Amino acid sequence: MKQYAYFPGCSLEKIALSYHLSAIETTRKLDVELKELDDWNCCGATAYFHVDELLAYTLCARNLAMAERVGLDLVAPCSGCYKNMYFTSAHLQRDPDLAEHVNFALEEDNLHFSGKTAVRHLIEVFVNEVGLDEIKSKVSHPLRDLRVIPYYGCQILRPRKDHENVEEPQFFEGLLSAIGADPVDYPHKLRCCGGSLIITNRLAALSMVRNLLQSAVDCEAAVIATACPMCQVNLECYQQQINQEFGTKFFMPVVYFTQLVGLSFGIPPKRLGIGSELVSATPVLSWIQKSKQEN
Amino acid sequence: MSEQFEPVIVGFLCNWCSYRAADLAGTSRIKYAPNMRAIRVMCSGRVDPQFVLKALREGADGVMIAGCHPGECHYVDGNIKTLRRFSLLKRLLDQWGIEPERVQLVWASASEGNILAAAVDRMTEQVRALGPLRWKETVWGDGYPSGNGHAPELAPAETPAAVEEV
Amino acid sequence: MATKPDFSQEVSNLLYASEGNPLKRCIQCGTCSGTCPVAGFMDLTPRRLIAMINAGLKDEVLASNTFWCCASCYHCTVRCPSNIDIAEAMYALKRYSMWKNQYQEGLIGPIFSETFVKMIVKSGRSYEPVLAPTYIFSYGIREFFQEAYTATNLMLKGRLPVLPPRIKRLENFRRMIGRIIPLGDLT
Amino acid sequence: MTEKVGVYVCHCGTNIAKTVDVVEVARWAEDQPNVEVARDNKFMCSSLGQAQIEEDIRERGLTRVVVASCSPHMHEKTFRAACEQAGLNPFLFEMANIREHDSWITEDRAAATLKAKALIKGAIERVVHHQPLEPVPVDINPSTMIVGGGIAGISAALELANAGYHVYLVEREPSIGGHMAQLDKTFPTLDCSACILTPRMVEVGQHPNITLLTWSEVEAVDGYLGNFTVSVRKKARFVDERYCTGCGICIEKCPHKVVDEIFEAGLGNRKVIYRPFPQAVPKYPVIDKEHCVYFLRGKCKACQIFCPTTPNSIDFDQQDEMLKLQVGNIILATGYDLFDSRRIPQYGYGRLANVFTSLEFERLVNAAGPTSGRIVLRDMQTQPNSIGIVHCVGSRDENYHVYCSKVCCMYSLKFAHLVHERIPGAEVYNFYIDMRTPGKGYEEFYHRLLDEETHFIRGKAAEVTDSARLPGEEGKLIIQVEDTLIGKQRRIPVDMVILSPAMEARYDSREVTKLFRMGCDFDGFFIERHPKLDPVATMTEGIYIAGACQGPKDIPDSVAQGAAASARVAGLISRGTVFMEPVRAHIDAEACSGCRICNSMCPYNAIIFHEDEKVSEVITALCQGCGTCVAACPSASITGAHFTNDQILSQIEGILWDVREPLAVPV
Repeated sequence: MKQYAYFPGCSLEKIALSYHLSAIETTRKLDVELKELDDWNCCGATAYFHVDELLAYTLCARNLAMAERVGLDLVAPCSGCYKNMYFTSAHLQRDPDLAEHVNFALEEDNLHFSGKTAVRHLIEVFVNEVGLDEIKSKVSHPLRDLRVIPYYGCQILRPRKDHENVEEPQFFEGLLSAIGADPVDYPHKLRCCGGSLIITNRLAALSMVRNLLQSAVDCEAAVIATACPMCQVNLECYQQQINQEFGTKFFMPVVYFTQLVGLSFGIPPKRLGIGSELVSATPVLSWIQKSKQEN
Repeated sequence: MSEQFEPVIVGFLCNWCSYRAADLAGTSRIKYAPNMRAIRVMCSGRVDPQFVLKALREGADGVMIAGCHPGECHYVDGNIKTLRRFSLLKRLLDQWGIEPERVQLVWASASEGNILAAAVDRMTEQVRALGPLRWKETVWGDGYPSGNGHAPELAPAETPAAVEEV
Repeated sequence: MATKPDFSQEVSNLLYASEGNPLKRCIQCGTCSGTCPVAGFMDLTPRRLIAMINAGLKDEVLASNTFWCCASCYHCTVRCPSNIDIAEAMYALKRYSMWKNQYQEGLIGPIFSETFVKMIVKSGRSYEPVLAPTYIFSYGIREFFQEAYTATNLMLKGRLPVLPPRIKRLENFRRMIGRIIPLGDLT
Repeated sequence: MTEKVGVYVCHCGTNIAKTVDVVEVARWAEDQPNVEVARDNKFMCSSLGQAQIEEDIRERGLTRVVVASCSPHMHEKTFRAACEQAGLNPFLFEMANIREHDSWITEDRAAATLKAKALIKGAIERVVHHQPLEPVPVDINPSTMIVGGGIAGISAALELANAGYHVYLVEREPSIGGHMAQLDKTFPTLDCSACILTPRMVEVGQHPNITLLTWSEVEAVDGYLGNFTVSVRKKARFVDERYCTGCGICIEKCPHKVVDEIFEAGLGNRKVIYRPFPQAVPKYPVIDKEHCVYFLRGKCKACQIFCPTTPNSIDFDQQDEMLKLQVGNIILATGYDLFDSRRIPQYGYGRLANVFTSLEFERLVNAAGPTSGRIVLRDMQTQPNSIGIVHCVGSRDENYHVYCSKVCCMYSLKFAHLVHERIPGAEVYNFYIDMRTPGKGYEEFYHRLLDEETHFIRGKAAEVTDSARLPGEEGKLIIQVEDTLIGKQRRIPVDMVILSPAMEARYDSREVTKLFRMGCDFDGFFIERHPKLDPVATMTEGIYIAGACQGPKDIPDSVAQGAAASARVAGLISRGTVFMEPVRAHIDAEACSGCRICNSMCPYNAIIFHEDEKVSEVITALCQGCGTCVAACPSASITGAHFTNDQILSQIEGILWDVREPLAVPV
């Protein structure tokens, strides 16, 4: 059984609880154990970098150091957390002075960063660590003909530089096909949802989400799959506000990829946290029922 | 300047890249430490380890070997051979307690006057920090009977006489 | 360097770990601004902002909302043909303007960031309800109700925390932070 | 040994004298052992300075000369000549570089003066060990090989052939012509590419002094300036050139078509037995073995059946032929590849049907192309009414190529013009970072396009998408860009997008440099001997470069370089023999232990081993004088002429004259 140091991140505790639940459920099915990192702290989100870069690195480093202590690779389901951890680790390894400074601070919590643990995004664990074949083999209820948008968002891939993969990735599509769904060729799959702006620059964020939803509707997608709580909250919870702002009539369910994987594994919707969304994902469910009858 | 220790560095520059780089540094009036004294060789591959030892023993505080970038050698891959020899030489010098900063390998293409100049400045500062290399004390000091010590074996062309005279 | 660093230098100095090229390397091609999903809401496009930084127009730059609009999606960074880490530069500007306490009137960003940081220093975790006051009052009445409505729905779905979470080794955590920045002005 | 050394210290006006106390240095030099006379002089390189040297050689019987002035790369030749004038072997001369390496790099007069002394002392100590040497004469084989039959290679070949020298022109493709043959019009004069190229191709095909080897590739190169031996593989054409009249009936009758990825850039088809294009030179067709039904399934033979010649020209059993060519010089004109636009996914090439590359567009507008000159969308019928031309695709971009490809701006302008010409009223947008039009008549051409009301948007296109957001975008390709002159993000809907990709080095340029023992830069372009003063020679004697293989270039530049390279070669041929620096290695058979370490060291395989006597020997003609073997020889039995151990060792002693006393404190 593969083990990982699991860093849920603040939003998965409540607002994105369903992501947490579905992540645990599905990984268990795949023989992967997500051991929650003891006493983890907030990664600093984007706000921290606004105030003090060094401090932001220190916050991430604390989590990394704790993962090192338990000797496991660190997995973050939230793209924001992932990006912060991944690049903190990268920077600290490249820049010994920075590492020294940060470690000086970590001493206060009897921790030390040496860069031993790798940082992975949850979806990486599914696609690269477990592998699509393994996932296929577990699928009992393929989400046949379900038109799903693989919404990558920004920080899963960026700011990495290997262009072919950063501008035209395919792994999310691959995952969706593996569970029998029909990935939509969505032109904005890499466009930012404006998550970090929703509070500080509401109108900008809303109109960004609106563009995304509009083109999702144009692509006749049934549902958007995300791999980041920020994206999910932004795309889903604010739909009704967007409708009021722009007089649109969006009703586009947005779920976590783990929830879809879970459904394809035949895990009961409730245990995947389905039902807690503001835009009901029932269409997805009904599809499942349909494919159930077919089997 | 009489106060401050001015290290003397012997530079072996290859005719095609690094010597021209040094020329370029001059023509573009880049100011850098005058401590490096250049000897022109056709290829950094010509630099026989004994040249380096000789220079150090004759009172140089450091030696810089400079050649074309790997893959750009005028003689196909002479600089790769230099690289191999260099790493062996380093090991030897290390055994003799000579600090690694004192013998450096630098790649500078004919268009990289600035890079060469910077390298000389950097090396000068490093060696200045180390202070003078006292060959006698460092290498012969710890009781090697001069004449049949390490160096003659390792630098074949050196006759014991040449060693005596140090 | 004896002479006082120019503005562009100052900004670059606030980029501790970015591997990108210095802003001086900008060729003004506009790829960043053409790519930026928020460009429409910025008073200056990122490219223009960089030009102004390089021109040393400090006050004009700090008066701009551009860098507070940045959603840090890094699309510009990835595409920049001069390999400038533009998104990080935007962070640097945010830091600079908060440090100098000089930014456009009525922006929520700075206050929000400040509160957010304070909150984390306090508890080690983030907690939405604490944040609300920082911005909710700057909203118009309509937005206010929309927000409230969303919040209520989330509450009903059990998606909003009731009690603020906090980490266990909070004391160490605080002291750790204390080694990086003076806590005085934060707690 | 005692030698009479003359030391001459140059002021170089104030260039040296400003920071080096020249007079003091000369006075000091006078007192050095072996020094017969030391003088300072305002300009040593002046005729007066040289005369001084000659006089002293004659009057004072100097046996060695040291000049302390600029870099040997500057004036070594000059002073060697002076010595020779006075009857002193030119290799008994040595130079001390006290300008580039000393007076120009510091303002510290004391330090500069000290360094000057050291460098001069080094030169003195070295020069007394110099040996008189004679330059190595090399005979030049009068025939030349030119690799690459594009416009650069063609020009080079014709220049030499018309000068009366024999040329082997080797081309990888079935026909010469290169990229130029694919183009429609040429900027800025807009004369048709084929019209100006074809006559030259024909001339090459018919020229008595040119042996044309198409469908052939160089596989090995041995030898050196004057005497190269080149092995060329002449790939089987399956058409016997002795009998084929090029009537083309076989092509007509061949029942099978395939997409022509090379010449038609994938937009058109060709038969399986084919000629890349009607005016191909030579006229003989080639059978594409991969797709030929006969080779695949053993039947068909239509070409053979219908071939009217006797004996029949189609020969399915033809084998590759290996040729060995003896040539004196080689000119490389291997051209360029077009950057693969798929590497920039956000421009949608390969994903969005109506995104085209420049080469595809050239074929589209070409009257002889698949659409006989009609500009149409990928469906091959709809005519676009708005076209966006994206500059700098893969150029000026650190993620791909840092350099500017030089020609894209101009051909993009040409495209814009052609669209205006073929589709009146069409909207054409050019998305550029900087409009670069240096060249005769180029800027004028730009003005012409401005008059034609082309839209110029200053900004690098950020992305091309087909997802409509605003009214008027449905069914279009939208180019998202910042119009940097306005400072606003804009979305420009167009029917067709043309990408102007970078010119990049051939995918195999690195292998080629290994094959010909020369260098290529980081981008894979061949390195010239001097970027300004010797742009067509390479660091390897006898190998020259011309055209886009040296860097992005347009047609006039390529032609000029082709001719220039030929002129260099012709010069050598007409001289018959050249003299090369006698800097060569020599093995003392007595001392050689036969360990063979040097054999593997030599990058030119110039060292052979005599099994019988168990000793190695250097083939002087092959040796390039790098000295790697000298440094490697454990029995010190190899001498590198003019860079001998004792020369260098004594130079080391000299250069350290001031610190040699172990306890001496630095001045």
